[in-house]
Amino acid sequence: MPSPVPLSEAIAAHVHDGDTVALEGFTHLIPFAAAHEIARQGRRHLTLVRMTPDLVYDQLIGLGVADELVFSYGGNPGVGSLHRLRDAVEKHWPHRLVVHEHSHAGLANAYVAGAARLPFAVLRGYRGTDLEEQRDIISRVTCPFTGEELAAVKAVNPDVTVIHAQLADRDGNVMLWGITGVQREAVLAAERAIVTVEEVVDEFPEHTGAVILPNWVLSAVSVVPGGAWPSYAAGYSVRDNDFYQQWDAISRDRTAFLQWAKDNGLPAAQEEVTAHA
Amino acid sequence: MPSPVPLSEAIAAHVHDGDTVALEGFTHLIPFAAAHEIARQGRRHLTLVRMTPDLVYDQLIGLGVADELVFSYGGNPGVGSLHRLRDAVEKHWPHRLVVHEHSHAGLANAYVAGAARLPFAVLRGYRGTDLEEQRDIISRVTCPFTGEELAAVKAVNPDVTVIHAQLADRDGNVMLWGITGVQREAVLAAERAIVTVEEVVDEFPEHTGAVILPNWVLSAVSVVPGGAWPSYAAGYSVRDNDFYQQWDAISRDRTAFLQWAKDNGLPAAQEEVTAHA
Amino acid sequence: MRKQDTAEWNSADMMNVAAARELRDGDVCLVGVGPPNLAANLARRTHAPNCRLVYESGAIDAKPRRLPLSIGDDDLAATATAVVSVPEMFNYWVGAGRIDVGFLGAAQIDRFGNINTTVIGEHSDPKTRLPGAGGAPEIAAAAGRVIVIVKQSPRTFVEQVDFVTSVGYGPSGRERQAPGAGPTLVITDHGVLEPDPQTNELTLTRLHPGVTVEQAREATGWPLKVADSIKSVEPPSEVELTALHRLRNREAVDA
Amino acid sequence: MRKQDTAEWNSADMMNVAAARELRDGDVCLVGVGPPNLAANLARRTHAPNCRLVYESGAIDAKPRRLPLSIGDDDLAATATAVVSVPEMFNYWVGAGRIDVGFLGAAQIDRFGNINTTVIGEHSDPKTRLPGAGGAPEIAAAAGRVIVIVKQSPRTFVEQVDFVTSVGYGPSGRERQAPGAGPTLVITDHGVLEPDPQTNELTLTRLHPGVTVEQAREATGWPLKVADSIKSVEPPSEVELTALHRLRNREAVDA
Repeated sequence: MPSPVPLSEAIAAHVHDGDTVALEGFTHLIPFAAAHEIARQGRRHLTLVRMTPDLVYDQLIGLGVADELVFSYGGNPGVGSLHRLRDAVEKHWPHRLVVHEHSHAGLANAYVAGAARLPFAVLRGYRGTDLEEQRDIISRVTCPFTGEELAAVKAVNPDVTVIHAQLADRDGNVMLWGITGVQREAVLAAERAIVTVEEVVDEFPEHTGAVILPNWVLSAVSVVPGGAWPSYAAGYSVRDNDFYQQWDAISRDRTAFLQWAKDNGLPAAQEEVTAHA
Repeated sequence: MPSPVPLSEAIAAHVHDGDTVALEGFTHLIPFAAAHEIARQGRRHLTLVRMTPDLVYDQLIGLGVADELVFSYGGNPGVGSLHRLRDAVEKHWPHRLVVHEHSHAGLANAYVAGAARLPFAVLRGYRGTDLEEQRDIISRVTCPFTGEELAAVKAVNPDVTVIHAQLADRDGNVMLWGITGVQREAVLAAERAIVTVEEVVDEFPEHTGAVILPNWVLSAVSVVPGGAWPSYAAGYSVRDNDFYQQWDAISRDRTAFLQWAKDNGLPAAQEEVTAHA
Repeated sequence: MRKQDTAEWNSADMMNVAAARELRDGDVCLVGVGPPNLAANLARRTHAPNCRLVYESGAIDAKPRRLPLSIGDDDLAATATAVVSVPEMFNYWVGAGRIDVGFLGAAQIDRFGNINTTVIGEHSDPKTRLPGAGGAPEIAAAAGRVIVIVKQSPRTFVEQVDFVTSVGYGPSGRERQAPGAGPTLVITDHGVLEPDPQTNELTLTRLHPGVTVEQAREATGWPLKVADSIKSVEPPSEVELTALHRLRNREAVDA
Repeated sequence: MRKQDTAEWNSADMMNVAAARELRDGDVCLVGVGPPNLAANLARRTHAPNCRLVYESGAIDAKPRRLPLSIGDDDLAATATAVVSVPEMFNYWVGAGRIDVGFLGAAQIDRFGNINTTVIGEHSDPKTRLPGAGGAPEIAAAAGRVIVIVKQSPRTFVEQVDFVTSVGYGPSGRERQAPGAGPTLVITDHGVLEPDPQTNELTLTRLHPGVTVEQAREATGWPLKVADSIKSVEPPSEVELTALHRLRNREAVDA
């Protein structure tokens, strides 16, 4: 049962090359510090799952950590493109990135099915869209009562899910509140789960809308104050909107990106290769 | 948009003869006062839906309000049988009661499908049980990705759902906490929803695990302090376990039951008929 | 009072104590009303203080200070680590296989552990209407192991159940298709039955103090299979009896 | 600066103001990033103070004090009546048809209102990788009515979209199979297009001040159908412009 461990230990123990890894957090509570630790430890060939890749996966993709991406919206919210994601898909830099894409409703329900250990979920959606051509993850089922045809999505069950939360208690139970996104489902869908938290408290406060995860569904808890920066943790920090703006310029250019990686001690797969190949 | 109305008005406006009516609340927050008002107004031919019929439906069934029952566990928790339910099913008193029965997982998911306006839900369950013989409400679907066969339940969409909650605010939004059961789904699955509350407040307090329902998904809110008795409202009352015990004796005997109905101003379909027919 | 009853304890006590002993510290245990509630809370107050109680009302890691009278008691929500909705409980926790041990009761049980809690007689026109399924079918399917607690009698231990509410090992013992191991123990007021490793037929493997194999056979509606080397169950200890009586009296303990 | 721009306002202002005007007081409106966010909050600060803002991040009845910079801003959660999980938002609120008005953007749109926000070129090897679907496919299907906000140009208003991310009225305008009414309005920097009542072909029905039909035709990648009696859109009022500029400057107002 998890008493706090250093983040480096948690990542080393639970995130392996080739794993399917979900880092969740919808704008809020994005586990950036854990993502950087994954990169720092040189993980490769990951399949990354996340509704909104956001800067956190733009960074990992640019660093060459991922071979595949499962996602539903790949923009820099309010700013524009995710340039590293685009470069990987359009120009295969640093290498080719295979994408599997959902709508938000589809990927949210894929996690729901995963959390329930069901092989698929049913939803209203996708009908008539070209997203349906990805038949390995999006299909149809017929209602046995009404004959209506509905969309089906294949369950997502990550090897490991990583989230950031506000609090752990002394027993290693975890609490998050504010916009809680799909974190409950992402944790419960995973084989293993790692949580970074702002702090450890004796007793949880009352928060309407909070999600509490008991310690026995978690593999490791690490105390990482500010672990969501430049995203935010409600009650602890605000979103660093300036960094989200700045990232546009950093990420647009391979050299600038590699310099950013170097400055932050993050090994890049392509750092030895000519930047503007 | 609902500013509080008297309960009698809410029931008169929204509960009609022949309706499918769900009164939800899992041990906690059972809307007894609303149920009694439904009986007082002489509603007939209802299809009653509820996971645990409990005393609240034992009373309505004995009074002759219901023609059909959709449920998943029909006992007096910790005490024994629901004698009025048994008498209706076994001896057709006061008239025959048609039952449609689920497991808890099945009926909970039928509400989930109803809340999502999906025609059915998928779950792990029912396989090999005789409950599957109710093919109009329980069937099977095959996963389009893995070929695995799973249980399917038909959605439940009540004409009206009634719940009891702790609080409404001045705008008619509603908050409940503690054991919240399937109330969120039951309200969202219904065409109309009525909520009785303990009190109206200016602002909701923080409560981890609370469910908040915005006023625009509700048809009426009525202030009925103690409206869950002999069940309870966390923070306001405790369960009247003595009444649950006493009900065993009252309900076991038709004459005693009719006397109880008379004493409480509840018209019984069979009050003119010989009690021990 | 049955033959094995003593001044200190009776067969119901023995049944509850025997059930409690089967819980291991750290087990995630789904608790229903009645004897399971008593057994799980007894375990928590004796040898398995870190046994995790989950109630289908949504309470996860409930630490009730008194024996709860229903599975929806306020004390469960107030002391739980988390309270989730009923759909979430069944989808993400029970159905997903997060329960190590599920307890079930039975109105009828057959030799392959199939259980009826629905009706005696025909479903459409029953002689006796029983409470119905509740959480049992999915607990029976998905819990890591299932412990049935039921008093033994020819009316209850029947050749064929009138209605299959919860599946044990299927009609001939070979049809089980479910993630969990099924009813690994049936604890009665006579002793303990376990499925035969080959055939899944419930086999008497342990006897409570003072009970004979002959009594157990007489209380069974089919020719009861008895293990070659049958074991004796230890009588309830002083500690177990004290904890049990305190629970029944609804005395509070510090959680 | 386009022809119709003035010192007081430009075509982007006009587009946002025109979109805001389409919201009615009391509408439940699902708001995404960018222009929809601006339009919905503008409506709330002008003629539709009781317009209910729902964000796909889970915030229901959000009353942001400043223009949120993302759909996951803390201000949304802090001011919302309720915050629900993302699966619940899509299943119980969007998919269930509880949204009156959904706003969508587009990288490409065709004459039947089908929208591409996924790729330019082939999906497996795209020329331009766009952000993808987000909440759009289900909003397009389930919202009571859909308002598309998009600048008009031949690159955007195309004969055929490279990828159908969100369905309008289907390839020939007759294939729509969805609970909502579909894209009832397409608001551009030139004017407003509405589906023809018979054929569902997007038809120019209103022009913004200073814009000509000819300009609108030139900005459209197919032979644009124009309504017989085309209407003129009222220019932005002083009140609208003031509110718009305050929003853009992220000035706080009392919620």
